[in-house]
Amino acid sequence: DAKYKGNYDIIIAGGGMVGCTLACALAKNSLFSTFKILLLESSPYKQFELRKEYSNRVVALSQNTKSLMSSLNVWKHIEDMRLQPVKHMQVWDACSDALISFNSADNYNDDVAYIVENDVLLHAVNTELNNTDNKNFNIVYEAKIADYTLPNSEEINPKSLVKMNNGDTYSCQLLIGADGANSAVRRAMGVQYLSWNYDQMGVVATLYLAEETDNTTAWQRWLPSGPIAILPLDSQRSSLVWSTWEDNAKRLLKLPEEQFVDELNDALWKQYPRSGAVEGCMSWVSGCLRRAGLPDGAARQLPPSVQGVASSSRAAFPLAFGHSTRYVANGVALVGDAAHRVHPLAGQGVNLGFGDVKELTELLADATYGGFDINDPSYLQRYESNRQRHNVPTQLAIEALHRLYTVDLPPVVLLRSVGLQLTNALHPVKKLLMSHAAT
Amino acid sequence: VTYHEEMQNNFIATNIFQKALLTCGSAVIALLDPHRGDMIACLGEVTGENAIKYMHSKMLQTEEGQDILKNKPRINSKTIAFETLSQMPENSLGRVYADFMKDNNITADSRLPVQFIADPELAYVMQRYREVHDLVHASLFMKTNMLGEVTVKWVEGIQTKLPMCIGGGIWGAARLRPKHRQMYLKYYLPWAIRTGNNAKFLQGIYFEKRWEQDIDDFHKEMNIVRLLKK
Amino acid sequence: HSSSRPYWKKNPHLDQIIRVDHAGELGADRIYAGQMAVLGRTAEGPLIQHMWDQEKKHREKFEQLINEYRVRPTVLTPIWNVAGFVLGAGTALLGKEAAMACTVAVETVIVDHYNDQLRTLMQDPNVDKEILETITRFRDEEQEHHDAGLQHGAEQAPGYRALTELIKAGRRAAIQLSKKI
Amino acid sequence: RLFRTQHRFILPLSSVNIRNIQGTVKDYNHSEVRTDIKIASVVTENEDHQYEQNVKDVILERALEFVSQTGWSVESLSAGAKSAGYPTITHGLFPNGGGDLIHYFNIKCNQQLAEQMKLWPQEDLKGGSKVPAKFIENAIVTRLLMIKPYKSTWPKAMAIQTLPNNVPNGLATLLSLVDDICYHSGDRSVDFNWYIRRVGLAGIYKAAELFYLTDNSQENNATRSFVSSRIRDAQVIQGALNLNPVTAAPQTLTAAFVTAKNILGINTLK
Amino acid sequence: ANLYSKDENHGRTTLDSSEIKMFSKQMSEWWDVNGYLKSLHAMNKVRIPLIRDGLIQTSERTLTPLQDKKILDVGCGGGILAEGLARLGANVTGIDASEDLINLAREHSETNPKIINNKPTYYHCTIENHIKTHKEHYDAVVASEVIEHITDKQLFVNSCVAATKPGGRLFFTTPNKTRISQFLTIFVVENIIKIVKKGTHQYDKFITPNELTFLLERNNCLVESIYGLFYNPLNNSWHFTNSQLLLYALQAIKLKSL
Amino acid sequence: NEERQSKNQTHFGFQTVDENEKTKKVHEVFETVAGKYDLMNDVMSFGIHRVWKDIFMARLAPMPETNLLDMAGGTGDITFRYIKYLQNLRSKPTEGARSSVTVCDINQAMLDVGKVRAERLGYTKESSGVDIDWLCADAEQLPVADDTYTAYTIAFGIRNCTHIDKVLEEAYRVLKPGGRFMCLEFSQIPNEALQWAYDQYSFQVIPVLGQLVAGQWKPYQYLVESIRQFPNQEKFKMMIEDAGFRQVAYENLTFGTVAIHSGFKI
Repeated sequence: DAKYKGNYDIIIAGGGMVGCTLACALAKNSLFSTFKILLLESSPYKQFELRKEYSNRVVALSQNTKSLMSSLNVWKHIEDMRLQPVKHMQVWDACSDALISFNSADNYNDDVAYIVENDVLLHAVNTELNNTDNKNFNIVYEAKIADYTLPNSEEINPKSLVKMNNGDTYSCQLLIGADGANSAVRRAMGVQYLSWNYDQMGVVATLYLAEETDNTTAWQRWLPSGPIAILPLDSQRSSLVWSTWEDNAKRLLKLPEEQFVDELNDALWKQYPRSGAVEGCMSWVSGCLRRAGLPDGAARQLPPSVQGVASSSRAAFPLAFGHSTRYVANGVALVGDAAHRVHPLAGQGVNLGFGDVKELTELLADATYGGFDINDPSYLQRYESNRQRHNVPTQLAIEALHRLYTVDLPPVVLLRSVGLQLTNALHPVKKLLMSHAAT
Repeated sequence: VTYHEEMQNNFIATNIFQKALLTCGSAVIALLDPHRGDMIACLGEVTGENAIKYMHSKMLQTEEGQDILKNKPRINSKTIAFETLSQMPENSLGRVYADFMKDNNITADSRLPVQFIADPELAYVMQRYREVHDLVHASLFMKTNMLGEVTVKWVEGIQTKLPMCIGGGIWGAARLRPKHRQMYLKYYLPWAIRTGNNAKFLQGIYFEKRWEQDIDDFHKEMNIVRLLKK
Repeated sequence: HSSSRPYWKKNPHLDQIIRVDHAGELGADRIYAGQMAVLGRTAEGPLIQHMWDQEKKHREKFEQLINEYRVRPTVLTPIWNVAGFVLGAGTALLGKEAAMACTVAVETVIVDHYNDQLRTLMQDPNVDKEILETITRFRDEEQEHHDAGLQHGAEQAPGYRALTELIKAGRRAAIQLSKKI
Repeated sequence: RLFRTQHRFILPLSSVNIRNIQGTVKDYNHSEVRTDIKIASVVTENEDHQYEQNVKDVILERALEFVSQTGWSVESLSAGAKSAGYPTITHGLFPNGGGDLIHYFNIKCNQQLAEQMKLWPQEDLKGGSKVPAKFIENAIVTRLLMIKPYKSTWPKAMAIQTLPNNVPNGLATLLSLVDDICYHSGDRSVDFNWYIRRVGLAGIYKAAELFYLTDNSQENNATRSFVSSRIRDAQVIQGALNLNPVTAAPQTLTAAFVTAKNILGINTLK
Repeated sequence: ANLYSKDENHGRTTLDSSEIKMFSKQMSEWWDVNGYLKSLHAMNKVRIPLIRDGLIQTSERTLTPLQDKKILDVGCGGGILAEGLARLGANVTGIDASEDLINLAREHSETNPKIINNKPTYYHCTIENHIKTHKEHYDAVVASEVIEHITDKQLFVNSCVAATKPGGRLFFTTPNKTRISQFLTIFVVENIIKIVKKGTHQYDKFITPNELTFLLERNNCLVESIYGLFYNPLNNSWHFTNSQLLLYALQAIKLKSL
Repeated sequence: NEERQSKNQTHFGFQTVDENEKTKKVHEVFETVAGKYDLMNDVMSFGIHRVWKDIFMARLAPMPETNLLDMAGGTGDITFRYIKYLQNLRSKPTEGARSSVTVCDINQAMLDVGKVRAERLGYTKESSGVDIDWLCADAEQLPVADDTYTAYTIAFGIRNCTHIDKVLEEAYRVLKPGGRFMCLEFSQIPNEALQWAYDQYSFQVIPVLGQLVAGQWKPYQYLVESIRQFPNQEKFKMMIEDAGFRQVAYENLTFGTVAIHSGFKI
């Protein structure tokens, strides 16, 4: 009938960073040049122009994501606009001053991470998307999706149907859900989504530093109420990501700017009450490390002090844990936040998503190059296994860190501080951590 | 009341374990405290099983012995008329016995009943041995002091083979005072051994029938030579 | 009636009955969850789902009874949770028939157990009628499950006899344990 | 001698009970157990038991008055029996001596607390915290204040309670106290939480009891603050485990099972 | 012309009449991906990439990498492998001794939409007859899961090599002749998890990698590589392993004639 | 043993004798045994009977103003412990709160032994602060008014009484309300293996010991047999309850060789 808008090989629901990047990866791959691919984006198309002040939503991209982006030569566009490399990262515990620092020197001096604003990244990917010469690829903006009808698990060549609010329906061999944490595709799949919220919110804002420095260090301090992170934007400005209890976050939003700034500096500098036992233990451990000739975490840089906050750049978003037990179903796959959601304390959320994109594109390419259907079950299963093998441990680790750092009872503080000291001292362990985070 | 009923009345059944326990217990107590006559009696009964059978067979050999076993006469204050005995002629057996009882002021009753022997015949033999023991003392003119007791034990031990008698003989000798021991070794022991071997089986003598017999005649008949101290 | 009877005056008889039945229903609920996890989307899915919903109602009823009579629940709840799930999923992995055999075995034990309880409850003249009626109704529903299991080829399961005996023994042990602690 | 009237000498309660002993003439050397009159005697059994219990309670109640002079001991019991009209030897009714007196005192206080708690309003759990802190705090402090009259002798009483023959009674009264508080504070948990909450509460109560003995601030608000801070600690710990494993068990179990299958690579699309 | 004449090979034939009858019986379920031969279908996931990478060594990927490559699938059965290779653009010829299977293959290739313009050609004949007309004709000869059903292995290998162009490649996949493979591929697979019909494989007809290498080297071929193969029944997937104890895939190249 | 049902026969050890003959026999037994009583007690129980009696008194835990009737207490074992216990009590007896003890036994010989011993140990009225008097009477008919005593103890005596239930009723009669009845007696060992060992010891060894120590085999034979004849703990408890006592409880000592039964007249 008229509403049927034709059959596509791949439909990507959700045009966020991950959705667009996946679309770009597929469109640019010569193998898929003959495949009809459709990207459905709910928000309207808007012309992007780079404004002087920074947006408060930023993301920390890992080396791996950089290599993915450069393979899609999206990285060039980002570099044309703006990004800030992070050469040094310092994480320390407010309750005990135990510290761990990552610097590019230990990692074949590639940068530890890159701070990029979400809009910049999105725009870069879109520019790359729009000037592909692939005629079979098109995007529909303001696509309000009504519902999905997915094939049952027995069908041999499954077909999914996507129905829009305005009645248009599309069908496709492979439907990819990149539509964020409460993904409609995931609900249609009917898989079990294990999730609980952290009663915490992430307060974000753009900050003006007191003095101009070559701002390439990311700071993160564990407060009893949650971690506060200062990510460098440029020589005078940094971006704030402060995860704290819900009521505290709401209070911070409503504070007048000076009080907010004082509170901010307070969070970075205030000495929290220290328990004698923990101190004693820590100094003993650092003594041993010194004797063993290992870095004992004493050398530390002082965090910047904040002078002001960009007006109206303060916002907060709820934090939650989410894990979809199945990433795939017959003819359907989930990528990015639709499949997993983590606490921002390690800045890993979006990197996991880009890892999904990389894996999925590779596997789809293998399937096609091997002459198999795009929705071949064995390749989808392999995608799910490989990604869960990487994502689930990362999620559990981040969850454990979160729980460890919300309890300020002395024994727990002692445990995590000594742990931090030891990981900081043992170089191989630190490298392992960085490499795992980078993939 | 016949011996059987009396015997049954006193009889206490004991199994081997109890017999063993009794033997050791009574032996120990008898050694520690010789005045415990019941212990000595008990030891005798419990250990003397075969010896009593031997005595029983010896008594059966003589006609007089058979009479004793048949009538089962008892020697106690009721069956022995002490007065009649003491009026007996000077040298008669009865008179000797009566004088012996008077000198050591013992009565015929102080003998304990036999408790641990099941077979009534053998129980009587044991009972008879106990009751006759004083008569043997009297007839052999042996006093009831340790020396006399040991000597009679030797005579009886040789004749009846009762382990208790032999034990008593050995143990008693060890406790003799030096003076007595010296006489014992020189005269009494050899005499006892000689008498024990030569004399007739004393247990088989029906004393009750011989009260009137002259003592010397009795000795001759029984081939007993009286021990005269030099 | 919210009973505020001091802890040790309660009728230990009733106390044990509610505790062991709650443990039993919890175990059954987890077994079906395990079976659903494996055979959820197969032909048997709806049947298992139906049986599972009934078990859920049973469990809620006993939880309500626990609160009403202030009974101490068995300390082994976490263990029955895991054991039930593993048993359900384990047998389901062995195949549809094995899952049905497991259901049959479990239900026979529960039905016998309920019958025993009904017998003992009948003797006690002043027993609570509501509990008597609940247990009888549950016993009938469990009997249904048992028959349903049989119809769906429980007997064809590989090593049916051994499997059912093993599960029965396990269940009885569980019942004894939950009675005490 | 078939019918015997059971004499009641001090009549704490009015009913005179005829305890009829049926059954054939007692032949004491036969060992048959009296099964025939089991059911019938169950009823009389309870009355009997009740009567004896009343007598004991009267003596115990009287004995409490003497605790201040002679402590939780046999002497107090004996004096109590005497004041209740029984000879001094009747303290023998209580094999554990002082232990039984303490046990009686605990039961009495627990019952009083239960009565009071019924009247307290249910605390509505606003905000995230799932633990009705205020209610529990009041309950513990009220219960501790009941010890006030015997505060001087209470350390000795606690020592007596640790004797092996008194431990079961002590545990029973502690568990019933904690069970009452949890029940009336609205806890309706039916799984392992039941144990976690009660054990936690028991810990807090015992700690508070020891603290109370040393606290002599006027109307003991030091104890009150001690109790509230301990409850807050419990909340923090529970907060950290906010998804405490027990309630989420069914959910996490299935999820873990499926995720494990995926990671092991034996996942199928079915 | 009747390609089916026996006498030239003086009575020797790779035809095994009992095997033929058995295969045709399975014809109906042959193409059910999740049905009876799901393990064979799943094998495509490993053997097609193996053949593809064996034949072309380019990094640049296209949809039809095997464009205008002539491939012979010996013992193609219902054409599972043949159609898979055809999808990659190869000019596939499938031969099988069972006429029913060949008809089934022809019939199925009509229905498969993905190879409409590149349907494989099927002949009902044995390899030794086929080389009469197609001597040194093919860039690649594939004998997947075939040789363990053949009695006269030497003739079979000679014929296969004969059909290959010099410089062309030969691919073999077959169970290894070890006790473990006997236990697993015959006993477990056929009796316990019952995914292969009873009697499909006989242990004495299995061939070890060394024997196969020896046969090939006798025919002027060089064995380039041997990979172990492992089948995971739980999720019906094949994997390359370095232990060749169960099944193995062998790739050889026909040397240019001297 | 059915023939016991004829004219009221009773058991005397394993022999069955006429009732009145039993009392004569018991009398006779005690006469012979009295002399060697303590020595034999020690030998038979390796001295443990002293511990049993100490525990017995500790359980009674008499307080001042207690007047005790020590039944079958001829040799005074219990009475002397009672007096010692009262003397050790910290609290001085307030004026007018004097305790008393009446030693009662059916056997005058035992009483005499007790009196002699009392003098020797210095337990007289004046020195010990406890009024002591001696009474020779049968436990089944006590020449005593109702409600006179606050405590009634009987140690190793009730076994030799012909009508145990009569003794219990008498005890109930003479006790004041709230008064306590306590009995220390040989009993059955619940555990089979121990019971077998105890039997061997009792039947094989004790009579021999009797013979060796006291020169008497038969009385100790009787002693051991009467222990077996005595009802076990559970049955004896029921008998005490039937007599009207309440809160009746028993406690096994040395695995049940001996049991303490206690009951209250409330």
